[in-house]
Amino acid sequence: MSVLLHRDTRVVVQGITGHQGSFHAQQMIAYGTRVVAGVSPSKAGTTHLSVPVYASVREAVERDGAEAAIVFVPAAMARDAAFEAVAAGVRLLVMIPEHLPVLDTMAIHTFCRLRGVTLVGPNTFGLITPGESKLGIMPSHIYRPGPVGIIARSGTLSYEIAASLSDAGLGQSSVVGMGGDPVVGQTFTDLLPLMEADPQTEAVVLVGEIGGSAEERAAELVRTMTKPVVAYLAGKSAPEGKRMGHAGAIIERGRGTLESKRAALEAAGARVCEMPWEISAAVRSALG
Amino acid sequence: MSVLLHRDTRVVVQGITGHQGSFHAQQMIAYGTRVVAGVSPSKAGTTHLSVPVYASVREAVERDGAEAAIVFVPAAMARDAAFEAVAAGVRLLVMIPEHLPVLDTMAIHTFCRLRGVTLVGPNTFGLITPGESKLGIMPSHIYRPGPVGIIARSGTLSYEIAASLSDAGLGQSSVVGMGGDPVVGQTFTDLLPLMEADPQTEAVVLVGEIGGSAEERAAELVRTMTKPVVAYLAGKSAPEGKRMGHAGAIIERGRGTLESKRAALEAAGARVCEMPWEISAAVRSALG
Amino acid sequence: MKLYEYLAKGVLREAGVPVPPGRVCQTPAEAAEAAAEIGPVAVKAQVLVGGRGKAGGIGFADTPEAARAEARRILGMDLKGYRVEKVYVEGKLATDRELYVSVTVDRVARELVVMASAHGGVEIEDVDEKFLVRRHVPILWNGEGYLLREVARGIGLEAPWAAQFQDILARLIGVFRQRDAELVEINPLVITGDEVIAADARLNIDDSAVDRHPELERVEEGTELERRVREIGLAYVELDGDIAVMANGAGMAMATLDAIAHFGGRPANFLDAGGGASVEPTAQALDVLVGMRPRVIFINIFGGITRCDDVARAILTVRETRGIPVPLVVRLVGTNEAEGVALLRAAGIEAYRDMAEAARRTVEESRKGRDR
Amino acid sequence: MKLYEYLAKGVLREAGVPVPPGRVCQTPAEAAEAAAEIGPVAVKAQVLVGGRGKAGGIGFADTPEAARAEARRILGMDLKGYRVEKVYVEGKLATDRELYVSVTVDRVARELVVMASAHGGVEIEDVDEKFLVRRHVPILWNGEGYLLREVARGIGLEAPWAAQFQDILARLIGVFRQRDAELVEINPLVITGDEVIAADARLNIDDSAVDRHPELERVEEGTELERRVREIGLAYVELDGDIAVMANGAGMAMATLDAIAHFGGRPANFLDAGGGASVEPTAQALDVLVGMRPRVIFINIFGGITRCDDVARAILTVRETRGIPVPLVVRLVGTNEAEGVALLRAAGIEAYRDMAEAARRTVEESRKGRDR
Repeated sequence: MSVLLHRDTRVVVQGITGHQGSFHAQQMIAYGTRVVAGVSPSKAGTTHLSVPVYASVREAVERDGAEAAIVFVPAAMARDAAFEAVAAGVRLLVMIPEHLPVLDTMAIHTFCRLRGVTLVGPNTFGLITPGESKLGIMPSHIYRPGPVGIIARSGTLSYEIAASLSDAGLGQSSVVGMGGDPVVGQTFTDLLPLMEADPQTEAVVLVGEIGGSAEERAAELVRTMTKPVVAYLAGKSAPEGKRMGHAGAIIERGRGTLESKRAALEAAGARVCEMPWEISAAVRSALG
Repeated sequence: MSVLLHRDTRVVVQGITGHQGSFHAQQMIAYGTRVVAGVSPSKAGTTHLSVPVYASVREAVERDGAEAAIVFVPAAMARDAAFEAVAAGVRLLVMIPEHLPVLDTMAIHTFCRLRGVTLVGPNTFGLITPGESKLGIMPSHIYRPGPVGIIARSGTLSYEIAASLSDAGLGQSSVVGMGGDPVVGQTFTDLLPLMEADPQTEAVVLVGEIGGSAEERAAELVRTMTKPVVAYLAGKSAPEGKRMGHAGAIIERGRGTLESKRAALEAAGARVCEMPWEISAAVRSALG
Repeated sequence: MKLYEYLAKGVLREAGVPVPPGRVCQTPAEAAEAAAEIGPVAVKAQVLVGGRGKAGGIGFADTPEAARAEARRILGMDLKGYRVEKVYVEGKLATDRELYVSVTVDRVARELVVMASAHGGVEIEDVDEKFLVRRHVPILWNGEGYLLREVARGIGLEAPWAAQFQDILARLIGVFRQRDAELVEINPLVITGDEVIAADARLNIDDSAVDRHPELERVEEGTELERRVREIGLAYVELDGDIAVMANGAGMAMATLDAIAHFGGRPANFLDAGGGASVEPTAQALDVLVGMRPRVIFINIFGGITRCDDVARAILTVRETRGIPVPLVVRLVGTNEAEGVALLRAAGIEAYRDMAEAARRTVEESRKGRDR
Repeated sequence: MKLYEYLAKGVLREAGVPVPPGRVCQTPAEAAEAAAEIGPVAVKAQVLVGGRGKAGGIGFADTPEAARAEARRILGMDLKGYRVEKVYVEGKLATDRELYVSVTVDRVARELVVMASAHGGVEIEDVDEKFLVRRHVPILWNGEGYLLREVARGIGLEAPWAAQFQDILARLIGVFRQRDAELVEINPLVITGDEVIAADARLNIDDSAVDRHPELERVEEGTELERRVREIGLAYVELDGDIAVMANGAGMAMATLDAIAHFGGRPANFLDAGGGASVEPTAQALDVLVGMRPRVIFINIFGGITRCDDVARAILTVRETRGIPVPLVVRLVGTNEAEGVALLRAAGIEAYRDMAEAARRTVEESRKGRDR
């Protein structure tokens, strides 16, 4: 089992003939992801990486039964691509692009809600069900199937942690990237219940950071969960009012501090690690 | 049992001090509806019909736990009133006004969907759970509690039919007015499953009319239902291209004809009566 | 509210949709002048019904004199019951291909829907479904290109027309939303050389939204009687029978017509006196019916909010003031039924309780009338 | 992108929000001229930080001469690290009451949220929650009055101010949406007599949306170094320590700072070299770090998409071209780790595998540097 993404999930890659799209589509196919089609209006009718390239997502849905779309187009075209995928009827939409205007993300999010589509991202590394399928830009080799679910705001930091878990013999059930933007489709609060319900998952690692209140909200849920939650929160040394790489990683007017997040999670019973390299031992001990 | 409306449903009346709002609020209270508050910005702070009058729906929700709102304001203010009720957190919204621009109704409908609110109307007579509560402008005395669910596009015609059922000893479980507009919140398709699931309901009467394809859509569901469905469809003599009183009752370019609706419902196993006075016998015979 | 072609095209032109140059004219002389300015023209009857072309309502003219002659022929002609008062004199288009495109409301999806076809120039109901492309316009749609591309591709358009078509489609959706339309239709949308241009246009405005569009010219529709009754605030449709009908509520009024037809009668009108009508409007409505000089008048009331005694009073008022010189059949049940029935009986009018019986009796009376 | 007050007010004025008359001035003479035109004025330092008033960045002047003096005092002053280059000379308001109102994004609800308070004039973080009214703006909100009324009532406004406040609020939401803002704030929104008017204004534009707003004047923010690094396309924040840091990915870069602090060191910067950076930008980034003249440079790479051999090559390039005159600690794991480590080792640089060990070593090196 796993959340959101399975070995049979049929995927269409939007922007498959672009530099980034092509590279990652190839990586996904190599990992076992069932990529059934790509979209690239200017290359419609050709074949790329052995899959058909269409002018629209609709064709991929109608002809090849695509259920999930992953978007690799420039930020300026991302809203159009997202609306296209949702209107065409996919159930899962992964938005890789960074630098989407927040109002665009809000519109995409709302359209997804109206059509019952699960939005992951934007500005996410995607999600992976180790050993089954990946839908994103994460390095494939660091993951192992196993009992730990990971939900992360940050890509590379989650890779660091996933790799350390794998090294410690702790594989992963599902790893989902929330995305580094202030407004994203799936947050801890949306994903924790899926992890709680997933029979394969035995413990959950949250990789949070400064900015917003996603971790404080998560704490409310952690309180009710039966599975142990271990967290690492980045940005303790970040000054107020500065964006730390992610558009969403900013302490504004005293809100979004690490202290607030740590306190909420600890009060809810999560184990909050001081440093990323402490995670695997904490998970090991939580699993008993 | 009943659908959507129960004796305990806490109701706020928007426009309670207006001519129509005041009259019908009084009728509702007399029927037993749990009217907990009214809204009328210019009369805020007063008491009307023994309930508090507020400036906003939010106050009625926060102070008196209102869960349902019924709107009696002029069409030009209806969108504002509807948005107010939905934003304030009611779960059921009944829109009595006629002559709402269709684009306004579409916006209200979408906002309701996003917030999980059940919209009835606009241009509806409302809904009633005989013997428990009414939320609308229907005459109270014609209904009796019983086994027949009624879903109607038209008010007075449904009164005629409800009265004839009551006269024949066939009471009603729930009577819901879809509304006479082209776009409405609840259609046959939304309501039939509720009737099917309601243990009190043993048979369903559909009161349809020309225009649109709500009856054809309903037929698809009728096919799957375990409870008998009896229908009367008005407008057999209506000419093409003319609005017959309801904004939604119009045959446009060959679409929305009675023949199409009758054929679909009959093919799905519904009994379609030729004249309204045949309904009660048909229901009696359907109930066996 | 339906707009005349020339008004619809004015709105489209303002919205940036390419339309040919044109002028609305009320006399042959004006038409000649317009043609002198424009060059070869089409002279088109301005009426609110489709199928003008087949009915002879469109002519072509290469010279001002020919335009004058065409205008003379068309102005004043009767097109499907409508007298032509104006013609639109418009630059003639060299047509390579005719497309169809429209925006309307999908009641089921509660969204706007775009329909398009590569086979334009005929009425949409005659276009085979398989040549029609349908795409919903999400309420959150704000110009995203996917929708426009899908429609253009769906009807097989390529460069250089696809981009123009997409631009036009986006503008049509904009017009629909900004003007509270219920139909925006361009048929045909013409390809002429490298250009895409609207040869004909329909723009119907949502009646419920007309009041918030003071910028739109008002167009009166329907017969004079229909307009007069609507001004009282009642829903009224003229039919071609001899039984005048009044009922309360749209559904009841439709069912009343159906009941009359059921017994072999022919209704003269649809009239919804309102679900909660009081004495005054009911009397006004009845007054209209009397003025129609039908063979019989049938009043069918289920008193819910409407009170039967109010209806009875309205009937008696009209009888006393202007008189009711034709047979009157009244069916009266519901709220305050006893009072209403008593009032009528005191005045010598017998009311029915049963709708079927009343309708049957009405039809019998109409036959008697015919025999007289 | 934060706009200066005078730019923010220009946008608000254009949107129909009442603001006092004002002129932006770069010299005392201009300020005197502006005051001569306007009358009694406030002379306000134009800087992108809050709390100007307390820091002496605002003065008042009843005469042109006084305005000149105030401008002379304020221009060139240092306000929280920013040199004042411009003052805004603006009509002085007689203030009866000070309100607060803002529009921002609620990340959790994924909606805009309005905040308002009857206790304006102080920083919003200092306003007690119980005096704050918060209302979400649904994405489908299109001017519906309920929202405006609820906010006005929530802060206790009555006629004649309530209607003006509601109008202003609607316009602020409009500005937010039309300009892709991330914050629109008026603090204080002043009541003076019967009027409601914006005395101060903040307008921050979503950095991701600035490109689609060519109509807005560009405002550069941050230190010179920050601007220069951002121009390379990298996320960079200047800090006050002595350890220069580079990592790939925002989360890794933050965690790297935290690790340094954990071992008692003080990072000099945040630098995210990107999640999939190649040789060239990595070399550019390293070049910047060398130029900062830190005590140590710490490079912390988890090679996912980033290839360790690329990072090694970037390091060697910089060392060969401009030289790296300070101790360098490299932690390198992940994709192509072996090649990367071998390349560095061949050049005499030992790479760490373990982040903790590398961070500890970095901090030790920085202490050594201090002892030197």
